Amino acid sequence: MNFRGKKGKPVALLTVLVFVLGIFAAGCGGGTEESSADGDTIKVGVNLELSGEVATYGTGIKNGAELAFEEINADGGVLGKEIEVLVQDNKSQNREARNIAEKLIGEGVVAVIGPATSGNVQAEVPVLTDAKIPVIAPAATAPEVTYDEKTDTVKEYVFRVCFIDPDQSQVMAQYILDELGLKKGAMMVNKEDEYSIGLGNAFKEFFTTNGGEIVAEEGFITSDTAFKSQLTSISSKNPEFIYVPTYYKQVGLIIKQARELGIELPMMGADGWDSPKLVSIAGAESLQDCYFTNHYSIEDPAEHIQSFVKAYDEKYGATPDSFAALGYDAGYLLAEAIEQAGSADPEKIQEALANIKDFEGISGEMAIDEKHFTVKDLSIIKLVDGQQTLINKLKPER
Amino acid sequence: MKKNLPIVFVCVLLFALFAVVQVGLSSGFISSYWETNIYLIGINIILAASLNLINGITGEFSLGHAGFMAVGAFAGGVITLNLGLPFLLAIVVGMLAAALAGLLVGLPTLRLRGDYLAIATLGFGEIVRVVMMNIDYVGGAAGLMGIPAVVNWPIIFISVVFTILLIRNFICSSHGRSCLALRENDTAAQMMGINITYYKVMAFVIGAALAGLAGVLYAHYYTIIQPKEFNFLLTFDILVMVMVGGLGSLTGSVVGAVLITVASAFLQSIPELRMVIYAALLIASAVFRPQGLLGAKEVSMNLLRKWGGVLNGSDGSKQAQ
Amino acid sequence: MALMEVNKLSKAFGGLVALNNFNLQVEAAELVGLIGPNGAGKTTVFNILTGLYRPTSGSLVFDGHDLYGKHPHQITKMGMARTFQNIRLFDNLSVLDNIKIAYQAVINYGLLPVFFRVPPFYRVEEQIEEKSLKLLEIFDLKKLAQEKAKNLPYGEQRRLEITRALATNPKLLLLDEPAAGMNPNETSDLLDLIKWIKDKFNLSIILIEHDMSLVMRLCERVIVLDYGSIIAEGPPSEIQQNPKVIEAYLGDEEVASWEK
Amino acid sequence: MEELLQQLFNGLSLGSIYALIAVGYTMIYGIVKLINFAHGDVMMVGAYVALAGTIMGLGFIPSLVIAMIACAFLGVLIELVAYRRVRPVSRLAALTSAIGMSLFLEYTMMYFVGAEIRTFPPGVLTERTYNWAGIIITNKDLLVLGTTVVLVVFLQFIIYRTRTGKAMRAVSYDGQAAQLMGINVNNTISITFFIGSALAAAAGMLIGMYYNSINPLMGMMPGLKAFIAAVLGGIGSVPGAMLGGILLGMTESLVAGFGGSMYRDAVAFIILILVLLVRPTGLLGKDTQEKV
Repeated sequence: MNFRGKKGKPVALLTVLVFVLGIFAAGCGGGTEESSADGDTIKVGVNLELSGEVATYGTGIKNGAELAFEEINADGGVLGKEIEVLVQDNKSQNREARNIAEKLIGEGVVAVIGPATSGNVQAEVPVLTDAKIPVIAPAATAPEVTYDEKTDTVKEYVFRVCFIDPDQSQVMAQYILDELGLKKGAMMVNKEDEYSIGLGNAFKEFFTTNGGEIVAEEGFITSDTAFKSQLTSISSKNPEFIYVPTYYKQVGLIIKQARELGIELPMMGADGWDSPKLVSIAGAESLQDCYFTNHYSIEDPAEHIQSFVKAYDEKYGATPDSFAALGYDAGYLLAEAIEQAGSADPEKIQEALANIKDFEGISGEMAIDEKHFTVKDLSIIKLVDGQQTLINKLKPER
Repeated sequence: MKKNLPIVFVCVLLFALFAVVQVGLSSGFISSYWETNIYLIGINIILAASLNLINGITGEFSLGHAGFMAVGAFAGGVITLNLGLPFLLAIVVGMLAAALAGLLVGLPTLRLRGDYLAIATLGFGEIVRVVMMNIDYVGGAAGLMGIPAVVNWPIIFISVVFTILLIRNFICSSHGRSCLALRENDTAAQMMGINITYYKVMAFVIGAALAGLAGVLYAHYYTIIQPKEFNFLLTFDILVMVMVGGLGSLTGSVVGAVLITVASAFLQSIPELRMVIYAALLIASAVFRPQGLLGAKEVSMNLLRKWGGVLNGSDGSKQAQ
Repeated sequence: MALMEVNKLSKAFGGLVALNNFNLQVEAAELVGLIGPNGAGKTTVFNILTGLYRPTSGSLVFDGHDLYGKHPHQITKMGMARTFQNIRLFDNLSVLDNIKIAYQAVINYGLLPVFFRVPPFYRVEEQIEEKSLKLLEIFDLKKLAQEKAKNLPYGEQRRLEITRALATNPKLLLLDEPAAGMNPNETSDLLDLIKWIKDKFNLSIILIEHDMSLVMRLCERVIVLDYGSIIAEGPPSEIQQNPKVIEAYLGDEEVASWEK
Repeated sequence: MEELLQQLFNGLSLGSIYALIAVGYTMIYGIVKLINFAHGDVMMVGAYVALAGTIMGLGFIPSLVIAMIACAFLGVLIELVAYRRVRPVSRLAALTSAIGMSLFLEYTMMYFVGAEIRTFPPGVLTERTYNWAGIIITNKDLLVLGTTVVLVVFLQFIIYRTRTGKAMRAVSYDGQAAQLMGINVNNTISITFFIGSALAAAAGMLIGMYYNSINPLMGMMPGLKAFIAAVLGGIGSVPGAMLGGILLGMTESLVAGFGGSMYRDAVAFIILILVLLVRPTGLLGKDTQEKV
């Protein structure tokens, strides 16, 4: 190629040069890549959705994790060192999630907690795996976050606190078939959201192989607010319940609009339902005969759970949702792993995490299996007049 | 008459830039966080320059750039991930696919007047997103995951230089002048024997192909692509770069892309405010300088002389930030 | 055969008939004037001839080509050029680029040389530039070659527009009110210029003009339009005496003064 | 059959929401010839102002009035800041500015109130459901539809029966000529924005109550849909906007109800592109030829 200009015409290349040089210069200050393990504190990165689409999840986890580390530090820290928490916002974008991970590596963290959603965790994993820094995903329920089925490989550096989506679907399908005795279901899935799709697919599989039948399946996208068309269509197929595995923003609208259309069927869902907003959107009177699977229930009388709820309320003046509980558990899980490793070396922490067998968290007793899936109980919660009641705790079969 | 920069000088500067960054990266002097930002700057330069070719040079107004980028990203991802073929082929296919999309959008919508065209292309971008989401072969809503991470500094550097040379060569040719003519006055342009439909489509196709290139690079750097990322806000970001840099100025697009990407990195901790600032910038650049920061001016030797020693001073002044 | 032959041309916008049964023949190297009160349909004729409007009915043959359904750029390449009533230059481009763009209708290259800058590219570019500069020199605009077109004084903008039209190498030139906004001195310069280019470039010209003295001094034949129809046609001396023409113009003036 | 009818009614209620936004949109476009991209976001601001009103314990009507007044002034301010200077220069610069304004409103709101969904306090509007021979419709649907009809009549009256309306039509037809005839073009445009934005605020409150869920980005998609509705009905025509809105709503509802829920937005955009290509004047728009 020839770069022979004829006139005084653009030489934009030069500007590229000037500015990239500028960036380069600005970039020099950033990177001091040394692990903090040898310092006075242990640096832990927190990479969360504090703004954007799913800011509420990130905020819940942040509150939970900060509470946990505060308590841990107040008890004298881990291995005699204080834990220093670096919280960063990834704006609910997976590009940013990755950028943040790189930034945290540069800060010398020994482990990263977060992000909240499976997609954003997956965005940061390659970078952190390269740097051999373990990740604890508090709420990433997609199985592929830790285990790639296609290639049968485990993502060694990724761990999670929560159960996986198929567990939720399985437990709910089992409950519907065995306890409620319903056989004909309909589903409404957010086709833009892998969480919703994953749950929907797994549910359909468990439900149909165990004698149930899905008579109607409808989709929508995140920005939708009008669902009556889909609901009308579902209702014409006469199902006995509707499975709505999606987040409370849509669930609220869907249940409200269903009730407006006179559809009084039971509605089932998953942990994405857990938010006080659900009641304010749908209205308490609409939330009858609704069930969802969750990580824990604030109704649970167990002592450690009630003391957590109390401590959280004292610090933030609110009831902790599932995300807060998972964030809290992620904090303690990491501390436990560092304790067991006897060192804040990231690779030792990774080994310790892989061997966690009986960690007692707010969200239940958990073990981490060979695919880095978490084995734990699920809570089934029923809504009556918008009020949550814990009706069962079930262990999924795997 | 303005003098051109001596070619040797430019080549030396370019090589120096390349080498400095390369050494910085391999020695670990540039942290991986800033490495990402440098790559992002490269990708954004390609996006801004190609959008400027459509919006600034040819005077059409496209809001579908994220859509073209998505087509390139997914086509490229399919080549390397689903089919296991080489990256170079991914670039070729990604660009061709995006060019085809440009042709498909360009042909029917060209009858539309400026602001209608803008909305129609915005609609196109949304349609692309919805369609991608419903194609299981490209992963549906989850998108493609595990695309080989082959993009490195030399690839980004070559792509940026390639893009700028291509657009520059295009502008400084009879075809580029035809595009400028139809921006200035399409009736008169027709009277000069210019087939305006042909040139409008050409601008769309070239712009789209380059956006596709940016998409392929993006896909093979971040390794995960989801349809929902390629939404209107992405086009908006690119539009801000073009407008701040100056509609119609290639140099401006480069400057705009660099400024906005760097600003974005610094404003990371306050994302809402970042959007507020961008929006205010867009309004301000439209209201006070429809021609943008540099206007349609290009950086040439004369301008550089006026700036005097900018090159020498740049390191220090940037470090001060 | 006539260079331009128009038969029974009509154009209606919705219900409004802008042009009705318009006939026109232009011989090689002829200078025809097209006059008439405002809104008589003169510019509509130009817009149809150049392909900007499609006629409702009628036939157009130019230099042996049927013009019906042809795009403006195709018609330009057949050898027709025009200027506009309200000057339409490429305002933000240089004077030289304005001319270069016009030359591209005649000489050009494909797209590949653009990206790969092979020798033919430079050869053609140099050719275009050389010819453009020569033409600018002829019209005394060379010293302004690097100015933006919009920065030129009004008279020079008119001249540049005519120069640009000539650069497309036309056989027939359509001038739409070239003297509008000019003072008597400039008008008389323009008169000389039109005469000169007609001979120098061996052109046929159709001229729309309100300045009657210019029309009468310049044109060999004059066509008068009123309400979209031809009301008179002939040499200038006859037209001046034609009662219908006088009435059309007087009527127009009467209306004009009445409206004020 | 009953299902089809119910789907049509669902479409009618969705469509009247689009129509409600579209009437203000189309009025501004018709007179100012500017795509006020921020219209949907003015609606969002209206919803938040109304929410603030209801939280402070005001009733439905007082909150509505406050929201309308606040947004009317906001609209005038937006025109002054973002459009006045560029309007005469270039339509594209004006559109760019409008896009900027849209995002500015969205993210400024988000900066102050957060991204989280807000809901109206219960009891502002008592909800009722009517069942007519198996077809179910709520009083909210009727309220939205009724408001739209009232607004269409109101706007038609203003535009065709008042002095201000005459000035608006003159400005719409030819701004320069209107100026020469002694019409204050800038004032007329300010009035247009005043009225249009007040209507947007009303739409915002109604839609916020309809879904009982508002957030800073709630104006984005409905704004675009309203624009599509306005184009479909013939941009600039107020009855057209209503017709376009209802047709769009019904189409979407049928598409979503019969298996294509994923393609609902895509179909809307395809309708937009087709209308622009095949009949740019829309269903009720006037035919105009651009002068060369």
